[in-house]
Amino acid sequence: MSGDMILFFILASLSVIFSLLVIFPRNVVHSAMALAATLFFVAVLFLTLDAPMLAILQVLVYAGAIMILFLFVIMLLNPAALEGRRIAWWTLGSLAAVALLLELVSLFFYRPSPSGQPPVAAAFGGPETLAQSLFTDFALPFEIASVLLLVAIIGAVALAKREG
Amino acid sequence: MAPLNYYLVLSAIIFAIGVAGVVIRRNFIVILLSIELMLNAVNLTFIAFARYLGSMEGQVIVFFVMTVAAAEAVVGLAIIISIFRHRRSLDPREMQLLKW
Amino acid sequence: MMEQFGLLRFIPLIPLAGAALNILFGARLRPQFAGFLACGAVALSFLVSLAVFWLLPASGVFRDVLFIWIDSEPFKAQLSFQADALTAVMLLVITGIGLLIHVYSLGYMGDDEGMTRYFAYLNLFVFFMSLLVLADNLLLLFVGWEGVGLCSYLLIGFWYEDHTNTIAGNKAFIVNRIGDFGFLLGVLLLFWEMGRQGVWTLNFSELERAAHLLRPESVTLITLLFFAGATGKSAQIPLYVWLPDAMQGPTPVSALIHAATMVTAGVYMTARLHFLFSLAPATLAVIATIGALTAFFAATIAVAQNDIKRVLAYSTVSQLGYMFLAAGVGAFSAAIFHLFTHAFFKACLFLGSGSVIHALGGEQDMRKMGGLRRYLPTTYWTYLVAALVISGAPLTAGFFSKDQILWQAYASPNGSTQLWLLAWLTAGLTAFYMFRQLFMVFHGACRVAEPAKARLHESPAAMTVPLVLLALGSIFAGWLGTPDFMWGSVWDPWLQSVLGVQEAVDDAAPGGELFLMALTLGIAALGFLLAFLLYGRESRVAERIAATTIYRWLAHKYYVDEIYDCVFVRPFTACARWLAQIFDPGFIDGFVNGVASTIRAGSLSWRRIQSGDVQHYLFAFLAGTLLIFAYLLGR
Amino acid sequence: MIIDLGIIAAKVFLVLFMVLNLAGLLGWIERKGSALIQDRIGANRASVLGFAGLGLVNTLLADPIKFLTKEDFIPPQGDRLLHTLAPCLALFPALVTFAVIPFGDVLVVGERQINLQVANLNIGILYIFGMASLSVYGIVVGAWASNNKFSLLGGVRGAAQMISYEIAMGLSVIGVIMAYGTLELQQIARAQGELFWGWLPAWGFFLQPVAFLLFFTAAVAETKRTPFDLPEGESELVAGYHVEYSGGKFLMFFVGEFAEIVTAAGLITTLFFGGWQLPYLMRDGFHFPWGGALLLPHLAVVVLQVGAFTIKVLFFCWLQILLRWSLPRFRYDQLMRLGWKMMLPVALVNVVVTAVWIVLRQQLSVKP
Repeated sequence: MSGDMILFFILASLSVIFSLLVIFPRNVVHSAMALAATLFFVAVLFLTLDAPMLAILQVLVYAGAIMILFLFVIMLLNPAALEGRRIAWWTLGSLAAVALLLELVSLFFYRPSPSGQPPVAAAFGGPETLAQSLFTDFALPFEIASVLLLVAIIGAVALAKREG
Repeated sequence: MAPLNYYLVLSAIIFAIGVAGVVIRRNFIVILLSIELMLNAVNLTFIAFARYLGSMEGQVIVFFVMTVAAAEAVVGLAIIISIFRHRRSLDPREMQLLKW
Repeated sequence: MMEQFGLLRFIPLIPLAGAALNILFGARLRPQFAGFLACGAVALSFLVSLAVFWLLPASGVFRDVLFIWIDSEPFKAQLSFQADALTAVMLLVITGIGLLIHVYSLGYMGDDEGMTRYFAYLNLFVFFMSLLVLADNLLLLFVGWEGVGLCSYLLIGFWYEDHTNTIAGNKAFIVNRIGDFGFLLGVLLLFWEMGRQGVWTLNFSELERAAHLLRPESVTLITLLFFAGATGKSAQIPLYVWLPDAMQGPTPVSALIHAATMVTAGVYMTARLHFLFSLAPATLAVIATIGALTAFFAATIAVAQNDIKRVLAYSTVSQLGYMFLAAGVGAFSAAIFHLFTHAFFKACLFLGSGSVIHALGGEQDMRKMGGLRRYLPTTYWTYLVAALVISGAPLTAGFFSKDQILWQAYASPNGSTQLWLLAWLTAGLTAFYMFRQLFMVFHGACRVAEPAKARLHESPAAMTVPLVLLALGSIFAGWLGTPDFMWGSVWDPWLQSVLGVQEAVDDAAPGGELFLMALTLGIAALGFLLAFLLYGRESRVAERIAATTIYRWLAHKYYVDEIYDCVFVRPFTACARWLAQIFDPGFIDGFVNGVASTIRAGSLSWRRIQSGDVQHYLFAFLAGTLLIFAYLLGR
Repeated sequence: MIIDLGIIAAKVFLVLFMVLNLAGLLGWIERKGSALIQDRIGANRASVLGFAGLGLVNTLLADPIKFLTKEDFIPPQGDRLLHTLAPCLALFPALVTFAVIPFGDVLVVGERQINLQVANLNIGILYIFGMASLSVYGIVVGAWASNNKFSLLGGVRGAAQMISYEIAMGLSVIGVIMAYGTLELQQIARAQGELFWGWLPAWGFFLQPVAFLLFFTAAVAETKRTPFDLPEGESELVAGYHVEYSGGKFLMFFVGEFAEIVTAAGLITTLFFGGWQLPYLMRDGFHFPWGGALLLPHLAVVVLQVGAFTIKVLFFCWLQILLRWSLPRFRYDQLMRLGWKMMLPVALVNVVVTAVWIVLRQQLSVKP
């Protein structure tokens, strides 16, 4: 087993463990922290897939901004009451999720998977190549995305503002 | 190098965990967190395919998914705040006005 | 020979900017300033038009492409302007006469509250009208065509507090819609027929090149539809009824829109598309007949009207009939020539009547006027000149242009004696009703009521100067197109590049034309004499005539409005009422409500499934996804 | 292979050693500096074996002993796990950020070229921002885990403040990135060795003065020090987010803050003041604009470079301490207004102006 594979398995098992830690704890802050950790490990996985720019963006945007926003809101609301857990509902939901997982996996193995990665240019996944795509072929979606963010800002302010 | 399917299976696992979280947890914030989890699983798939196809499109899509996720989180949290202000609760079962 | 000429766009755009400024900021400007702004815009436009006229080479075309408007292969329409000889003439009329009337309006509307609105509309009209004549394709022309209709509607109903004005505006708009519908159908049919020949275009020059490809019967249908549009806009039988009512608007508007420019759009369009009309002899015959009939018919009505502006309105209809008669016999150049001269003298007449109305504080009934020449000398003299011109006094513009039409009606290959006869009789009637009006208004005893009489005054210089200029123009404009036995015409060669060479009038010596001229002069003189005898001095004959049945018929305009009301309007409203009060609530609502209540009954039991818990929905969604995946995998 | 690993380990060790020691040193400098400014004597009580004369050495020894021997207190209702995790989360980003800051040009030893930088990432600046954005966790988590309303308020304040100023900071750096056309810090440092008009060093400060002011302000705000110390704000929140911390964990917060100061100073130096560049010092020695040259051996050049970098960093550390003891604290609404309504627009304008300048320069093809 090569070093790459070992690295992959370590990262994969860490991400799965922390993903599970997102949905199980009763404490919302623990969930959020677990998600932040998952995001961080997924970012490292991005690095192994030659996507350094997106790995950094993942840390910067997801872990650094979105998750902080979550924590911020959790602290602001400080929800006290803990939810009840009905066994039947949990079992049903978990079974459905497992079924989904099995179906997805069998879908992936429906056809043989390509083994090994094709060689890519050194700059693949770097800021230049990403920017090249974004500002040429995807210029319009890029602009629309900026409008979307603006709309989200205004929407959030309008929603969260106290009346009167 | 790990084969493509490994990454796909990993993202399927994370996605399924996210789905389970959305369905079983009775807490808006955790539901939102689980949605982020699902989005991330999909991002991982995109990036893996981008790597194996040697094309930047997958990464570009992930960029846009991040944008959308940011917008979604912001608006979702704003909705949660305003709901919490009215109901003092984060339980989705308390919000059942839209029925019948 | 096409030449790019970037100034062209400024002719419509400057008035548009003026209108926009007045609409947007008018409320904050002093009303006087709004007027000056509008005048300045049109003056600039006029200067540009002069430049275009001056620089335009003999048989050249100026083009100015702004941008591609519609790009849908294989069809492409540009927002582009073109100016050839015909357009140049029209531009001069629109901006030149328009400028004079703008200036006149400064005096006429000086104390009106809605001045900024008025000038904004007026500028907007100049914009649309110049767009209409500058358009290089039918679509753009149609934009202008509808735009001027809109401005006409806005200005007829300008004093909207008075309900009759808005009714008149509506009438103009609706009647025009009928014609426009025909016009639009014509455009579509032309587009389709051309497309079937593989030429997807509405551009004039390209159409002209491809016109010979069309089948004869489709050309006839297309041109008839176009002419239907022209009858609406240019007030021909059967759609002329809106024009007399349009006199509800301010008088300068009547002069500009409903006499000099907009109503001539139909004539312009006919001339612009002459290459199509020339291919359809049947349509030409229809046009000539309708033109002659309209000319005569409207003139007879004008004889018995007592409203000073209505006389002029019917006169306008009658003169437009002349123009269509000319177009109908293939003498497009003569039609445009009459359009040109008519713009001068009819504008002059309208503005003169406006001056009278202004002096009398809004009175329009000629029976309450009389003897005004002492109080309004300038108005009187210009009015007299214009009346002489329209009646065809020798060596004036009306004389030349009308005789050209009469001569063509008689002698051109498409003409006939009957057409000439109608036109000839109309010439007599024209002289009669014009001088009847002149005598009733300016001569005889003063019948003005006392309080108004004390305030009688000549109008301010802003109004009289345009009057004088227009009167001078009325006299001299005609010298551009004298018959061959004088110094000939500079007009026809000028338009030749656009309208083609006039077909030579065969088997006619100059003597024939001279003879016809004499006949026309004769009947005009007869009309004048009759008017003098009946109205020019104290006499009781007029009252006795007024009591006759035929006079009553004429005064009521042959009851055409009432007939239209009975035949079209009433059945239509009855039908609409039935639909609204019986069919819609009973049948349609019954059906819709029935469907709704059936579904409602069915859904009462099923709606419990909607628990309101978003996670139940999510679970259902997940289950569905699982099933679909399972199906896909199992396949 | 082994040697390469060894060199990397040596660089990591060197940087960590320098940063941590400088952080500790700054603790003493701060006390002495504040005493200087407030006209008093300051930290002079620590004595080793009754000998109090060597203030610096004594304090450096005494401080850790004091901290490490104190009780490590966790509030009873607090979250044990997160309470312990928080200081690590606070210290970690401050330490790893320095990895991409170059402290010298290439050192040539025999055949081997050693880049004087721990990791030469081609997205160096973004890496710094990514790590810096993680430093919020320490505050937020620590504040929440303490189960104390003062610390929670401090944490909320801190999170909002850091996110707000991160935006202005990022936008201000975009101007620099555009000016130099790279995200690599080593390249940025190298580009600053050029000269304008033959005599003025092409430092970022001269190219992007507005960006420097914005970046410096934002950096001070990021370190949460006066005048931006609202999250701590002794007079309002006792000690803010670390009010429930003591002993070694507090020390980690403390050192983390000073490490952030050092990192900020390093970044400012690298982005705006030439990094390891010394004016007119080329690879083979000094070349003065007024003619004349002073050729130096390679090792001397490298030493000069590292020395220049160190002195610049120390200067900016000192400047931040000076600021802290000179300025009064903002009010929270003023802080937010400054961040969102002043710095953000100015930074945006700076980006646009820089873009216009670059386009103009390309059009006119004039250097620079």
